[in-house]
Amino acid sequence: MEQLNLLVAAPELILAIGALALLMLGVFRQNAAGASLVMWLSIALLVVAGLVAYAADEASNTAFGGVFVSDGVSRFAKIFIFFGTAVTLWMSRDYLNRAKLMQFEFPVLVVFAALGMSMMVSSGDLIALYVGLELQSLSLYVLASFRRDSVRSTEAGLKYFVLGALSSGLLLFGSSFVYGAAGSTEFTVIAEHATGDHTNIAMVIGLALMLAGLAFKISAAPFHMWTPDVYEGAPTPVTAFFATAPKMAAAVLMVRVLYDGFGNAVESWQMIVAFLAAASMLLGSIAAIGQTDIKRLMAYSSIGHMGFALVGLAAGNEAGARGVLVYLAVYMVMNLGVFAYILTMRREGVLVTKISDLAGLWEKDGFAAICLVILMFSLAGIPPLAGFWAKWYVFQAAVEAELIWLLLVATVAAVISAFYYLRLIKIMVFDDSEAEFDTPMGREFRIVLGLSAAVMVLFVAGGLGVTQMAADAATLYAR
Amino acid sequence: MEIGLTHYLTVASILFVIGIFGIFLNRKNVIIILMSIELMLLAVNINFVAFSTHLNDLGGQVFTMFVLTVAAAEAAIGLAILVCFHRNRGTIAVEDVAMMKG
Amino acid sequence: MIQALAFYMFAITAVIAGTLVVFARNPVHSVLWLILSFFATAGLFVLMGAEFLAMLLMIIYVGAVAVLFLFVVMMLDVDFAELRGRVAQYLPLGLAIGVILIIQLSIGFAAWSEGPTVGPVAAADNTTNAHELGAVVYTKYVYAFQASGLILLVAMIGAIVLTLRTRDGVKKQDVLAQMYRDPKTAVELKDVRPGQSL
Amino acid sequence: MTHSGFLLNIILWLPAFGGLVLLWMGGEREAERQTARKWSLGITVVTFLLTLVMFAGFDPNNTGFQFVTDIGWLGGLKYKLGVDGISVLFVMLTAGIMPLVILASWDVEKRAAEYLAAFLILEALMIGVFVSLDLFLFYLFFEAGLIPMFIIIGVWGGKRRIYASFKFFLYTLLGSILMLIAMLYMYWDAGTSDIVALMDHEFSSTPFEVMGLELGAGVQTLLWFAFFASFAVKMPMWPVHTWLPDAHVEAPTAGSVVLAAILLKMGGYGFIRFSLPMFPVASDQLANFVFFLSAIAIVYTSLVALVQEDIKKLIAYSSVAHMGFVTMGIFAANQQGVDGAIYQMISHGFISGALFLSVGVIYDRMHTREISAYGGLVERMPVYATIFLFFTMANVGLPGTSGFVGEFLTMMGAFKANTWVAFVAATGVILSAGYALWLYRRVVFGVMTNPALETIQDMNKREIFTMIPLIAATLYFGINASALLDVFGPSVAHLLDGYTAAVGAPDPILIQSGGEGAVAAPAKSGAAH
Amino acid sequence: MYYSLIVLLPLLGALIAGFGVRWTGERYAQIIPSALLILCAVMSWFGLPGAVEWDAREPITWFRWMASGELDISWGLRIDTLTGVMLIVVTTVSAIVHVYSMGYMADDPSKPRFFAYLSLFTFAMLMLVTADNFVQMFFGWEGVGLASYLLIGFWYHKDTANAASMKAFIVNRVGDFGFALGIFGVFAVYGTLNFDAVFEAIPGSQGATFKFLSWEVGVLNTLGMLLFIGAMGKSAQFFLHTWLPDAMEGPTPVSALIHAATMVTAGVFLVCRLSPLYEYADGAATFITYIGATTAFFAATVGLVQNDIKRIVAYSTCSQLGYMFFAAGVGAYEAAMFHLFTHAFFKALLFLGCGSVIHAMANEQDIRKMGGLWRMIIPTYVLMMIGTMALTGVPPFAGFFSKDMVLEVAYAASNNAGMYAFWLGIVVAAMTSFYSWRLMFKVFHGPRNGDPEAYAHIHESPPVMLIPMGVLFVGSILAGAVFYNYFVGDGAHDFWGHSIVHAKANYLYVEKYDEMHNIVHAAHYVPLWVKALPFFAMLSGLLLALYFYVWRPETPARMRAANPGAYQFLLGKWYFDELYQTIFVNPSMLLGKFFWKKGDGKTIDGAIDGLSMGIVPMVTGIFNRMQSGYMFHYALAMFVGVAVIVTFAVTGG
Repeated sequence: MEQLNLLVAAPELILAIGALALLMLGVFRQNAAGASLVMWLSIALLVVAGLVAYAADEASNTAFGGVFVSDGVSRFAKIFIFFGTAVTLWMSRDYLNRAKLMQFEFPVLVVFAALGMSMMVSSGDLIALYVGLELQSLSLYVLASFRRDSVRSTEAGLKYFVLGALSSGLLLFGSSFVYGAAGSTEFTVIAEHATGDHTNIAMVIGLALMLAGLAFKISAAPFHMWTPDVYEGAPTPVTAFFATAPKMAAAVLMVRVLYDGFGNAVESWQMIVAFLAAASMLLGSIAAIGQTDIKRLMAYSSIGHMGFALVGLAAGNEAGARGVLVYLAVYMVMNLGVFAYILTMRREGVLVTKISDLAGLWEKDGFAAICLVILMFSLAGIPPLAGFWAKWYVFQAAVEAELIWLLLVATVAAVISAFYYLRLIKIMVFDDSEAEFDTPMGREFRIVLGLSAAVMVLFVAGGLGVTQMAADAATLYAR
Repeated sequence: MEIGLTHYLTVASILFVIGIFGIFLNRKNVIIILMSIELMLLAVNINFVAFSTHLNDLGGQVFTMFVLTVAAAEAAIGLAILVCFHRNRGTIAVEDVAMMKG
Repeated sequence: MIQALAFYMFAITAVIAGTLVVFARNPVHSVLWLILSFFATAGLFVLMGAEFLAMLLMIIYVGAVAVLFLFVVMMLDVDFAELRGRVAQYLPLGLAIGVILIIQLSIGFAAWSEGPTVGPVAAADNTTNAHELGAVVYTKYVYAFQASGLILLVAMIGAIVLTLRTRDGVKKQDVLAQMYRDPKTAVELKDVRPGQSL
Repeated sequence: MTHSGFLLNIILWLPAFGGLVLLWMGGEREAERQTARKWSLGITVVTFLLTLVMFAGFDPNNTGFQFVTDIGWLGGLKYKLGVDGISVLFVMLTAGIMPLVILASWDVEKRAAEYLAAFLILEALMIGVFVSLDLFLFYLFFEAGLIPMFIIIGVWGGKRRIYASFKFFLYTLLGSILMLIAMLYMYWDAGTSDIVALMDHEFSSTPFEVMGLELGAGVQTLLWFAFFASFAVKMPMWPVHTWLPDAHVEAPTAGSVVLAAILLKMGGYGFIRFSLPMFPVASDQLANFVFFLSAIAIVYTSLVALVQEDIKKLIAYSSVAHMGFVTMGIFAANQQGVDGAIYQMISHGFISGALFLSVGVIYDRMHTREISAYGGLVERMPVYATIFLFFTMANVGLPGTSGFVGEFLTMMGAFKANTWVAFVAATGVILSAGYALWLYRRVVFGVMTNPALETIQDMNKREIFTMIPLIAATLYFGINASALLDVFGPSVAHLLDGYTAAVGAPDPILIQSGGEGAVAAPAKSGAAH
Repeated sequence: MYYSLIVLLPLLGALIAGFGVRWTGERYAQIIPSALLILCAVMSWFGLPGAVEWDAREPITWFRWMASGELDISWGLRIDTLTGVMLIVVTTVSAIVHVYSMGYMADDPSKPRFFAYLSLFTFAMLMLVTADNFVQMFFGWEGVGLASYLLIGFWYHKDTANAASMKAFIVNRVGDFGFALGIFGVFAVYGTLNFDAVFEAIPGSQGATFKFLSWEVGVLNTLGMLLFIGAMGKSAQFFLHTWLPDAMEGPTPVSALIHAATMVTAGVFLVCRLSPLYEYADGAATFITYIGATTAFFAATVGLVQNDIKRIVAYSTCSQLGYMFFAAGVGAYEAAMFHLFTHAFFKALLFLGCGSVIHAMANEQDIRKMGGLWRMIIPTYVLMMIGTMALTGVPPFAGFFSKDMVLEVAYAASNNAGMYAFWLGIVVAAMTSFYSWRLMFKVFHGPRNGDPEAYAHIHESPPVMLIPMGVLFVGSILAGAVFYNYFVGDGAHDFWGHSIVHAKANYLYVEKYDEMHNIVHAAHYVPLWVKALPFFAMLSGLLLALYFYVWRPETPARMRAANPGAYQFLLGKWYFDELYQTIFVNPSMLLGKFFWKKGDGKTIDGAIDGLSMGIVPMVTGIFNRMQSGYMFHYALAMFVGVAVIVTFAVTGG
């Protein structure tokens, strides 16, 4: 019997126990003040978990008999997941208070979701993968429909749930094939069976079905269809949450499955991932053009960006893993910044999400406008901003894998997507102003927006340690 | 005639595809979709158990157990959301779950 | 032979019931077909020697999940007469995809065509299937086991947060408040002039 | 970092610092605007003075890079800066044009601080392009320049500014990303992104087929085309030039000046820095392709310029034609051709900049760029007429102005490489006289028909002062071209030595028919001064 | 230093007149450049012996202009006889025109500008004639083009003047196109552009070929032709002559300076300067001969019927340039230079005389509105008479010597081209005489046809105009007789030194080379009738003119009525302008419009806009419609995706 090695799973344990404690606290202090307290404590809990994750060993460690893996990759993902989640929670306070949704369940569910994500990125076994994924997904379903009086919110939740459950079904069906072919659910065993020369066809089909399920989670085309609707319908802080931490978790989960489980059979899945990447990039960039709602736009933007991240994954090499990690990290920071602003687009107390509402922002709030412009250029991947470097890393991986056609698709997609980011800039900076937004932005939004823009700019100076951390993590997959 | 692994896998596949049909051929109401998902999970379970027996490994059965558990939780959440939606919208017809599009 | 007969009976039942789940006109019927499908599958589990899982399927699925479905179907009181599907429109595409998937999956089956026959797991030590499962669930799979506990907890929180209604503005009877009312607080006199509202 | 490398860093980052400070200062009051103007003028002038200091310490006979900074950077890349004879002049051109640009923006009222800040940041980015010695550092500056320019056109531009700015941005972006992919490949193939090291790296030129197309120089061909996509758009070359007229027409005067004087030069600089030394075999094979496009560009855009009704558009088209000479000269790949191309770029910097400034002068007064709205300006604006005439003549390449030297040398070089292209280019010289004089005649000469022109004022002191350095430079470098040629000549010779080593010496021009006393054709390029 | 000063002083004058008005005042802005030019002229005359002596031993180098690879060009002067002669022609005529202009332009508001242009022109012309290399020559070449552009368009409010100035510049550029290509060719072949080095290498490349455009062609002939195209443009030879008549839109002194004496002769100078090339480029030389002769004939025919006093003289100039060219073409560079030299004096005199007439007639230029003027402006009449006699070749005036020489060498060439040139030359001599006398008779004799009002105010020009004309008057009388010996006589060989090269290889007279040394020498041995014929041709022209315009003044009208087609053809200048308009200008404009609207607009932008504003939004629309909001569509999409990726998996990607 292997050791449990509980210390390896310290962040998860802290989160799990903390969440239960918070749940109790919330139940016994069931009013807005209590909820607010739970909120702050949840943020603190996530920060603590993040710090613990940061302090974790970079080397590979396993717990629970190999089911749970902690290494550089999971550490990298966890840091971003926990801190990102904390920031989203921090930013959602304002919204929840105004919408009278300040209930203690919200932060608790978010913490559970974060826990699920961290379990995903640490999974070393299909079962662990599945339970982690479901813990995250179920929390997210509820969060999506958290504004239960709203048709849109519940519709978003319903769509997300139905399609999510469907994707889980695909993932499971695929898992069953993989299990059947490999004889085990552990990635290490699967990796032994999935080798380039004699990969079982059933295993490949299973992998394809699993990829379909995973693609849904990171909203890669054509499994992306839920994304715009859910982003639009879900309460805005939840959308902000969707756009950040879960993307990181799902992408790293894909790294886990594809690299840990099928790292020796790259050629059997490279084409699939490349297809997903190409489809996502093109769809994300083209379909976004017609959008008038900024949340929907961000949904398509995230589809496109996941496509770019998948370009790195498709490379299937060490540089690819590094690229995906850097990409997701940068993407998360960018999105936090953008949503920090979207969360303040409030007119007469009501959150507005029309793109045209941004018109003339430069006249009204120069700081926000400059920050947003930086973020938009970064999203478009214009150097020297971080968004460019993110692309640089994944493209580098693809070049090494000689996926030139995919890079050409990426080129076209990058240009088309630049168009709608430019359109946002145009509306903010070139167009004349319309009615003012309410009261100045809250402090937290200003800080997040400013920091995120600053990161975009300063990234060029050595990658702010992120690139190094990702590179160290990816040495795991050095060949 | 010996009943082998493939037989079970075939049944599972058919059930899985029926589940799929149930999801996108169904216009009646969302509950049917939820049930179709249950059918798919059922197919998955058959697969796992069949493989488990075939491989003489308990892992598959354990997996099935967790799938059953999670499916139950999923059903609960799904139905809760559905009820919520019904309260707001007054209908659960699949074609009415389309406020947001484009 | 009996095993084969039983297999085909359960399998055909499961498939037919599954089909009817999807195509039944009345959702209540659908739920009932679903239950039948579960039963048949449980039979298949038993044939494969997974008695404990078969039992779980009965208890959890039939006993809890299906009933929950039934409950919701009835609660929502869907007027199913109005819900007519235009199935035919997408039938060809749906069938095509179904056929493609089946073909592709059966290509996958080919991997096991010459595998050994199915037999119950770990029958050697005279332990039961339930015992064996219990032995690993609390050891090797304790992590997943705990996690699934959390999942159930989340499901519980979710169900409560979504459906428990304690909203203001809903009139509920408060007996104490009724008892402690007096005319002074209950009645307010106002001088209403003609032609003017309050 | 050496002491001298430090100087280059200062030159590079000082304008950016100035721009950021300006952004931070902001301000919409007149006094604040005045401060912003003086501040930015000060920054640009100091930058220019620093480039002079750098130039004083520059040794033209050293063909290597000087003032080098070389430190590590993210992703295994390098933060490596340095100048050689070719780039030092572009840096000086940039730094020299910018104070004039600031002067030309003196009357901008709308968000003056941000406007000037955009130009300062743009200056840093443009200098960065010319001093980068790392592939991706170059790309970074090359691409980042789009941002301020996009905003300058979009915010301070004319009526169709949105269309123009988008077209400018997206056109350029598409080409650049292809180049980025090629750069990534080079980085992977060579294992370094150091431009100096890459120049010595031989990229495979073994031919292979892609989808039935034979690539004569294999990988080099692909890389060459990827770089070409970027630089050709930037130049711009026919047929990807159509963003330029729109961008020029809509950009504010100062924006047009920067665009014409400096931004366009990045493409040519890129060809010289990358295409020739790194992909010599492909360059050699595709030279005729470039000649073909250049020849079309020269004639086609000259003809188009002939019928323009908008002054700025006409000058923009003439820029395209002049850049045709540059590409032609570069791919002639001999000393005269490349020297001429560089010279043409620098001189075009003065001349087209001045022409756009000239248009700005009358646009500020009349708020129209329609040629038909003008006529007879010489009556009221004699000084303007003189200056405009001077630059019109410089634009048509009159000997004695710097415009001549570049055109002449490029055609001379091209003649050695391919007589057809020189022939067609020479017809472009006729056409350039046609459109330039036709413009001048309609705007400055003739009878004043537009009553609004009756009260038009001649150039004021500031405007004249803006022009004087350009006139001086155009004239001085027109009669003393050696002042520049001697700076970059050795570097070009060095570059061409490498090129010749890779592709072999060109065929001799002269075919002797065996007559007695026949002299051998003189030695070909490579013989430095 | 001495010669450098000659070249640079006009530039100083131009700068003073152009930019120094503020300090000098308008009056001194005229006087200073004029004084400088007079100084230059005096220096040039005194510098001639030095130049002959110097004989291009070594160039005067100022400073380096450009160096690129083997190309090494410096600013500097090449001093030899050819240069010395040109210096005299240029500075003398220029000085005279400067002085003359002080009177002629007295009423013009922008005199300083005019003087600046004049001096600038002189500077450019001097740079041209003193150039030591092709590039500096090209500098002067284009510089005079610029000055000509500025001076023709001096009255910018006149639309015709603007058009004429543009035309002059552009047609000259067409010539420069050839010239430039020739220079490139020279450089490509010889690797240098310095005259000495090129001249040295030329004999070695006889028979050599190179690839030009798509053909393999002889080096020397091709280069010779290309360079000659430049000369054709500048010297208004056939095909590229159209700008010269229009250039008469400029002030008359300009016509005298630029379009008679100096700039237009630059082409002749070029051919002479490149004698080492043309001596070996027989094909090119033949071409020059034919073009020159044809031009002479063409211009003379058109000159017969023109009515604008200046245009008649302009066509005459064109025609005389043809003489010079065919002389050079047959290898008699000395003769060409001689005619150039004499022509400068009498043609400038004629132009200035015309200017004086125009001045007197208050800017009237149509000879049909003149007549009977001689009594009213006797000095002008006398000057014009001498000029005409010199032009038509009345002995012993200047033109007599040079024109006879030109015709003699053509005959002496004794080949087809030479004969063609000779006989056409004789005919042209007659026609020249006819139209020159026609002009004289119509302007100064006969009835007063013009506006009586104008006649009332006729006045003789002031001395400041007449005195300079007097200098030319002397030149017109003496230049031929005095310099005959040096230019084409026995002293020619010593006089020209190495500045003109004769080579045995020139097939035109190779058989006679040993005995004759060169064609100019040979020309002294032509039959007597050849020497006499030009005189009789002149006489016949004179008599015919007398008959037409003095004795039977109604004859011209009758002739006109009898041959309307021919008359219109001549009056319409053989319709070259219309032809060029149709085949060059209009198609350029149409093509420009086509490229702009259809090429850039429809095709390139159309494709891009179509893609970005048509196809992309269409696809966007499709995607957005697919995002129907229906879950079953979403699920369907997922299953399509599953089918696709499983297919990838099964087929192995």
